[in-house]
Amino acid sequence: MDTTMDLRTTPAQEAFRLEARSWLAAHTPPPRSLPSLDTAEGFEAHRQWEQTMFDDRWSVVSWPEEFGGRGVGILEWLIFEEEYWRAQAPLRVSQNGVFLLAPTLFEFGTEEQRARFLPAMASAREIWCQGWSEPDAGSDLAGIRSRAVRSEGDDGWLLTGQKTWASRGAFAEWCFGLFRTDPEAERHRGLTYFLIEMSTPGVTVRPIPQIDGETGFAEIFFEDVFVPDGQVLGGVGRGWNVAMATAGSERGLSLRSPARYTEAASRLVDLYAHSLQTEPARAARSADAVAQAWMDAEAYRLNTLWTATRVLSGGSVGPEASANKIHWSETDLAIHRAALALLGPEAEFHGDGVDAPWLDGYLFALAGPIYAGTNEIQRNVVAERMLGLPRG
Amino acid sequence: MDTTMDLRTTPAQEAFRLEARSWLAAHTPPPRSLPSLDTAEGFEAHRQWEQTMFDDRWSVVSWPEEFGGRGVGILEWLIFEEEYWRAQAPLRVSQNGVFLLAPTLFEFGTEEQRARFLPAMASAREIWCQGWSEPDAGSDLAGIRSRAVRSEGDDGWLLTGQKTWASRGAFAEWCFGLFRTDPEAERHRGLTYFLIEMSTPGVTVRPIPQIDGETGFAEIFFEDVFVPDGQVLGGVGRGWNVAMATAGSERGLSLRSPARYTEAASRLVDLYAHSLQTEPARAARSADAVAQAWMDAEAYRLNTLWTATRVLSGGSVGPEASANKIHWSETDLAIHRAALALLGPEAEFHGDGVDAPWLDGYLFALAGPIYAGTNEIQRNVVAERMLGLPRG
Amino acid sequence: MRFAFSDQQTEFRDAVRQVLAKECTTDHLRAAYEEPAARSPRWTTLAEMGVVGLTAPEDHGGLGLGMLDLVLLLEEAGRVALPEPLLETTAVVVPLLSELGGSGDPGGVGDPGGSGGVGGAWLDGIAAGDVAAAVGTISTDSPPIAGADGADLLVLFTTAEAGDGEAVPEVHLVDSASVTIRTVASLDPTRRLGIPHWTPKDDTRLASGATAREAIRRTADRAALSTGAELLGLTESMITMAAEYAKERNQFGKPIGGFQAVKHLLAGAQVKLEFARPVVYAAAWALDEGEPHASRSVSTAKAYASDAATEAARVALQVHGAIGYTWECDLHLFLKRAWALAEAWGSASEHRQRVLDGLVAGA
Amino acid sequence: MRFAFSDQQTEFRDAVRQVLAKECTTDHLRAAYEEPAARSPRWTTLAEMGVVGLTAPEDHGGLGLGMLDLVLLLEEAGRVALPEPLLETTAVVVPLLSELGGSGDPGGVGDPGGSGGVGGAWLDGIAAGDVAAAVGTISTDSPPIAGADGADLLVLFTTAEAGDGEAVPEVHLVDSASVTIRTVASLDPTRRLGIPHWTPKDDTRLASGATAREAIRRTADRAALSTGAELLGLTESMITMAAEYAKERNQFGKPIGGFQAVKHLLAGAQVKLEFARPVVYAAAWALDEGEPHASRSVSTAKAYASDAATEAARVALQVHGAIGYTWECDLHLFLKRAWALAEAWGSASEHRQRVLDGLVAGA
Repeated sequence: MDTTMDLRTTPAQEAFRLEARSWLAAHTPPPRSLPSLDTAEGFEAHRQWEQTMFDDRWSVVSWPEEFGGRGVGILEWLIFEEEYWRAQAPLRVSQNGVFLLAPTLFEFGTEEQRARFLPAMASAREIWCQGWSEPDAGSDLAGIRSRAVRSEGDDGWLLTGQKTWASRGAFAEWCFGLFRTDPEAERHRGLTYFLIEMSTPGVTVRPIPQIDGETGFAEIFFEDVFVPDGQVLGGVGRGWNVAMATAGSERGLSLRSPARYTEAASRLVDLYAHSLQTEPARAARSADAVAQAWMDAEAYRLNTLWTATRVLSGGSVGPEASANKIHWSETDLAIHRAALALLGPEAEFHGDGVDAPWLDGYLFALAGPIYAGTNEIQRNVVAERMLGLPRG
Repeated sequence: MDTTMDLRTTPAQEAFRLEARSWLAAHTPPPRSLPSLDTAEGFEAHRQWEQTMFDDRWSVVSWPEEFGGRGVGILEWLIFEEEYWRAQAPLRVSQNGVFLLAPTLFEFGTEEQRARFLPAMASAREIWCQGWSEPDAGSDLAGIRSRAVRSEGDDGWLLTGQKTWASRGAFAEWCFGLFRTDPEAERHRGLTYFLIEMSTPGVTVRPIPQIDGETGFAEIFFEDVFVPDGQVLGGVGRGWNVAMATAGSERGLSLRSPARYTEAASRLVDLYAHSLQTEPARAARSADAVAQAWMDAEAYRLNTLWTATRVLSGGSVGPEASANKIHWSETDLAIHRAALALLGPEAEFHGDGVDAPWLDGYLFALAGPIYAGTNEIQRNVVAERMLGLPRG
Repeated sequence: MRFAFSDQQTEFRDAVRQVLAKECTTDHLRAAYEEPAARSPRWTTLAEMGVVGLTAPEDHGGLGLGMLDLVLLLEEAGRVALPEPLLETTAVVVPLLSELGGSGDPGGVGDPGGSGGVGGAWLDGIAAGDVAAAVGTISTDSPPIAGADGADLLVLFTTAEAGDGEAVPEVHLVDSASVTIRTVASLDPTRRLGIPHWTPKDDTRLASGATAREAIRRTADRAALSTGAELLGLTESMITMAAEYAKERNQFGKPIGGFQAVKHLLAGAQVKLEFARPVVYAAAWALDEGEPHASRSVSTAKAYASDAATEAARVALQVHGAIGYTWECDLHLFLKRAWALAEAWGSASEHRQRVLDGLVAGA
Repeated sequence: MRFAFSDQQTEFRDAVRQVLAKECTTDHLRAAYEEPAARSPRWTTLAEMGVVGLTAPEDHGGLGLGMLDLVLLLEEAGRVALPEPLLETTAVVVPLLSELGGSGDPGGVGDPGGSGGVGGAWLDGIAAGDVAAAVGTISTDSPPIAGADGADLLVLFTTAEAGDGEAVPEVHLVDSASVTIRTVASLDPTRRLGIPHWTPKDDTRLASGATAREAIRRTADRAALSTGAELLGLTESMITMAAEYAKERNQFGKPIGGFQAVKHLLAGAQVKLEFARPVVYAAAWALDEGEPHASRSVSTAKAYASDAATEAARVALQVHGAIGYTWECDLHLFLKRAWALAEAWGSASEHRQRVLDGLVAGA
């Protein structure tokens, strides 16, 4: 009977939810009260918040207790996320590390690496940025040119090249990324996954102001940056496999949580209900789009539970990750477009007005179909790996 | 002052419109009263109707009088089309000849060819079908394999091969199409444009029933079909240029008339107004799509006038023809989709019900993005020739 | 929390898939186009497997299972565009008869709990494969009823006028032998549209008033959800056919499936299907469990499934090109069903409206 | 029937294009982001060319021309995302002042016909390039007025209460020196949004009642049409930037413009632009000619232009990828204006509703 479908949370899960909810109610700063993540001041304020979470073991609930987590499962993590977004808690300054690097460390890291890096990551003492893209290798990750040459005698490597679009790169302490260790090898062969301390001599950071004027990401220049062997993750020359295996299997831990979208969709419905009073004709014209956006978020939530159940039963996530990326990025846009349509002429207000979050959210959502592999690339993956179409 | 913009029709044009309207009012069979064009009986009934038109010089108004026309200009032709569609007159069984072949004959035909073919075409004594596509050369027209070999001594050619998707091919008297006269030449070189009588020995027709069960088009098999030199159009080996020049310049005569879409859009608005009474909630949900479809038709009308003015001033139509194809095919779909949405559960009725024309129209519209070069191909043309993007 | 089917459910699905792959080929479909019928040897096979009586109580020869057990089988029915009325009979009429048996509706004829009652006899017949049903509303402007032409049993919803002039909903159980059916042509002849010529009588009334209203509401939910499930299967079939064709068909010297435009059309349709599926399954669970937001789940499911099918139909036809536009190509058998079902039991936009109205009302 | 501009009109357009290519580069735009202003040396140049006073009567220093003459120049303004208020001043306020001069509205202050009148003096100032205007509605919940921050002249629409309690529309002409403006930040700082703190007075009233109502209606039409014209220019610029980028940027060993996905994105945007253009031009003609369906033409134009711009913005950003998301890349200067103008003076869906309502009413 335990194999029957059941979409209800268990009493234990509900207890966990209530514990999280009451902790968040007591500790979460007021919505949007922290300075922007993309300023030095805001970065530290967000770090402080994550340290507060860490102190009470809420920063990485799904990690083993030895690294600062609670050892809960993926479903509990999803519940925590629901509460986190419902509380309108701050954006996670640690997200690149916690959601992208950590699963890789769990799968490919040595025991020393885990002990060295995970607790510092969980407590936000060390914030990570990612060094994937290069100026001429955006969606074409296999086109990476930054290289690492052996520094014989020093038990390490000298890294040279340039990475770009590193979110939080302006302030992060550490960077993870791929470098070419075998210049002879073709494209995705000969790459190695490195962990690099940003304070190492030879690392230069140039912040890149983004469309809203804030400094969301940075270019990172490497010039003979020494990285010891202990900071190679998963073996020399295996970088592509390490990066892709994590992206693919996800281990459940780096699934993009639906709570962010269901929370925004719920605010969208509130905005619609409000507009029904103040601008009924405009609200009526937006009704279909509002409903669709809400449903898109709901579909994402259900698809995540569906996938999570599969992962918990030993299944893996393959090209579905690409379908997922397409869906969440389009959902995020659908939610924010519908909201801006409801706001009408007020959509352009930018600043401290009460509805500015929708515009900010829209600008952020616009990047969704671009980063983490453009949606064009993801559609290629879906067509080739789910439908077996030729590579063309 | 005659160079000022003026969207009003002239008094002379209005007089022409009224003459057409009153003739059509007196002669047009009741809407949908003729049997389907795609049956032997319907084909003859439609031919009869065109002969009636021809007798009073209404079948090819823009042609010179010597061939049965009235020698009016492109704007008058557009006015005639508005009246024709407003009268819900029958589909033109002669359309492949009149709208596609005739402009080519005017531009590339010899005097003998024009005298031989145009009057018979205008009077519908001879109906033409087209032989462009082949089973393995649909959108890839340059991939044509049907060939013509010189029949020395006979002053002619022997044609062998297979054409498909020939609308009205089951009943037509004549066929025009491209055949490969130089097997050594690459792709679009070495093609020749032939005019072929369907009763010639060696021609076999296999009707192809289409999605609605009717026989809209046919396969045509050629086995050593003799075609005399006098039935080569535009010179041996020049077939591609002849076919493309006509498709491109259009000479104004084969512009797809907007009247068909504006008339359907106007019926759509009527259907919407009716639905507002009978199914107000459903009508409200469809309002935006109805308005958009009406506007799409209106935009097509205006774009056609814009293009017609340019052509009248000596301008030509280049890759805009591809933009045009994309727009009208999507407009046709938008109109019919909106209508079916208004009909709701009644959309599937097929037969003698009063609203069956919408479903039939939808099925017909579905072919729009496919035939005459798929919209995918047209988008390539727009990107490459209007925006200068590389061929990829 | 566990969002997956049981092994038993997927095994039953696999068994049905296997049978239908043999007994409901496109040749069979073409035969059904020529002579549409409510029942067929295939229907008997499905009854013998327990599929037709799946939702009927065990003491009426059924398996006593619910929508969650049926939803995967409806998906299979959609995959092969099954022409028989599994949806109307097993997903809609059987649960309605089973439920109304206990309603104690005064003057009603249904007594499915006792084997002697009229409703009970119909249930026995359904589970045995001898009865195909159809369900719909009779009013001055209601559309024809899908499956009415050729059905053995009709469940008809009507409105009576009470003494105080108020409209009272009623559910009637009608032997098709006792009525004449005017047929209406559908683009898909296996839809067997018909308008029954019939006037309500006391001895056909199964329920009225609040009981009937609730039964009609639940019927609409079950029918919308089940239609969504069939659309999933149709969607997958259309995508698969188009992908297979795209691998074989060459243009410009290579398979058209290698062109990004074709890839992206199919990928877009596939993503919609991937996301429609869990939405439909969750709605089936919510209906069985009587969850408070079950109707909203159903509307989300139907809207998602309708849109996925409509998009897949558009894409599949575009990828096939002119071939897809011919009677010879099997694609149209699936397109027509998909177009009809996308509108049946509420269009996508109608269900979106229902979802939003419910959300705003806090329902 | 002739649907084309005169040689004079296209020559004037070419001259303006040449000037703006020099005087309104993206460097100029970035400077305007830092210090948004209603007037600039560029504004003076445009006034000297006759552009600013184009629609003003000749005896007020203008050229006495109409929307059809202006529409191509507004398109050029959009092409370079001109930060100065050509739309508000020349396309909207000047015609309104010119029209109301002859209205003989009792108690009004406008007398643009006579050079001594208040309205007339403003017209003189506008044509001379000394006055930049803004126009908008003042009510409890009206949005901030574009261009109000820094404008010299404000035309404000208000509603007064008549003796019988009925709402009476009024048009007021207000010297910005006499009011304080609260600024509101826009994503595009050159929009200079502001809310005037001001109460209607008798000596600012230019029109009231039916005259005002008609003036406000015509203003809304002119503003919507003109916004549509600017959007055409913005759309072309965004497409051009993206196409140029797609030719240069290499990924997977070739220019991304060679990938069908990128081609089709840009082709789709280009088709929308091609079809929006004649729609906008026809509406300009209809307004000038006072055609009975002029308002419907305007709504069609604005809806088409808004949608074309929104699509071009989406496509241009997607084609640019992360680069397009940076402050360094010029694209955002055009995106932000396009987003704002797509909603200004009626969104696409609002205008579609107006079109349909009019069609059904037989208007």
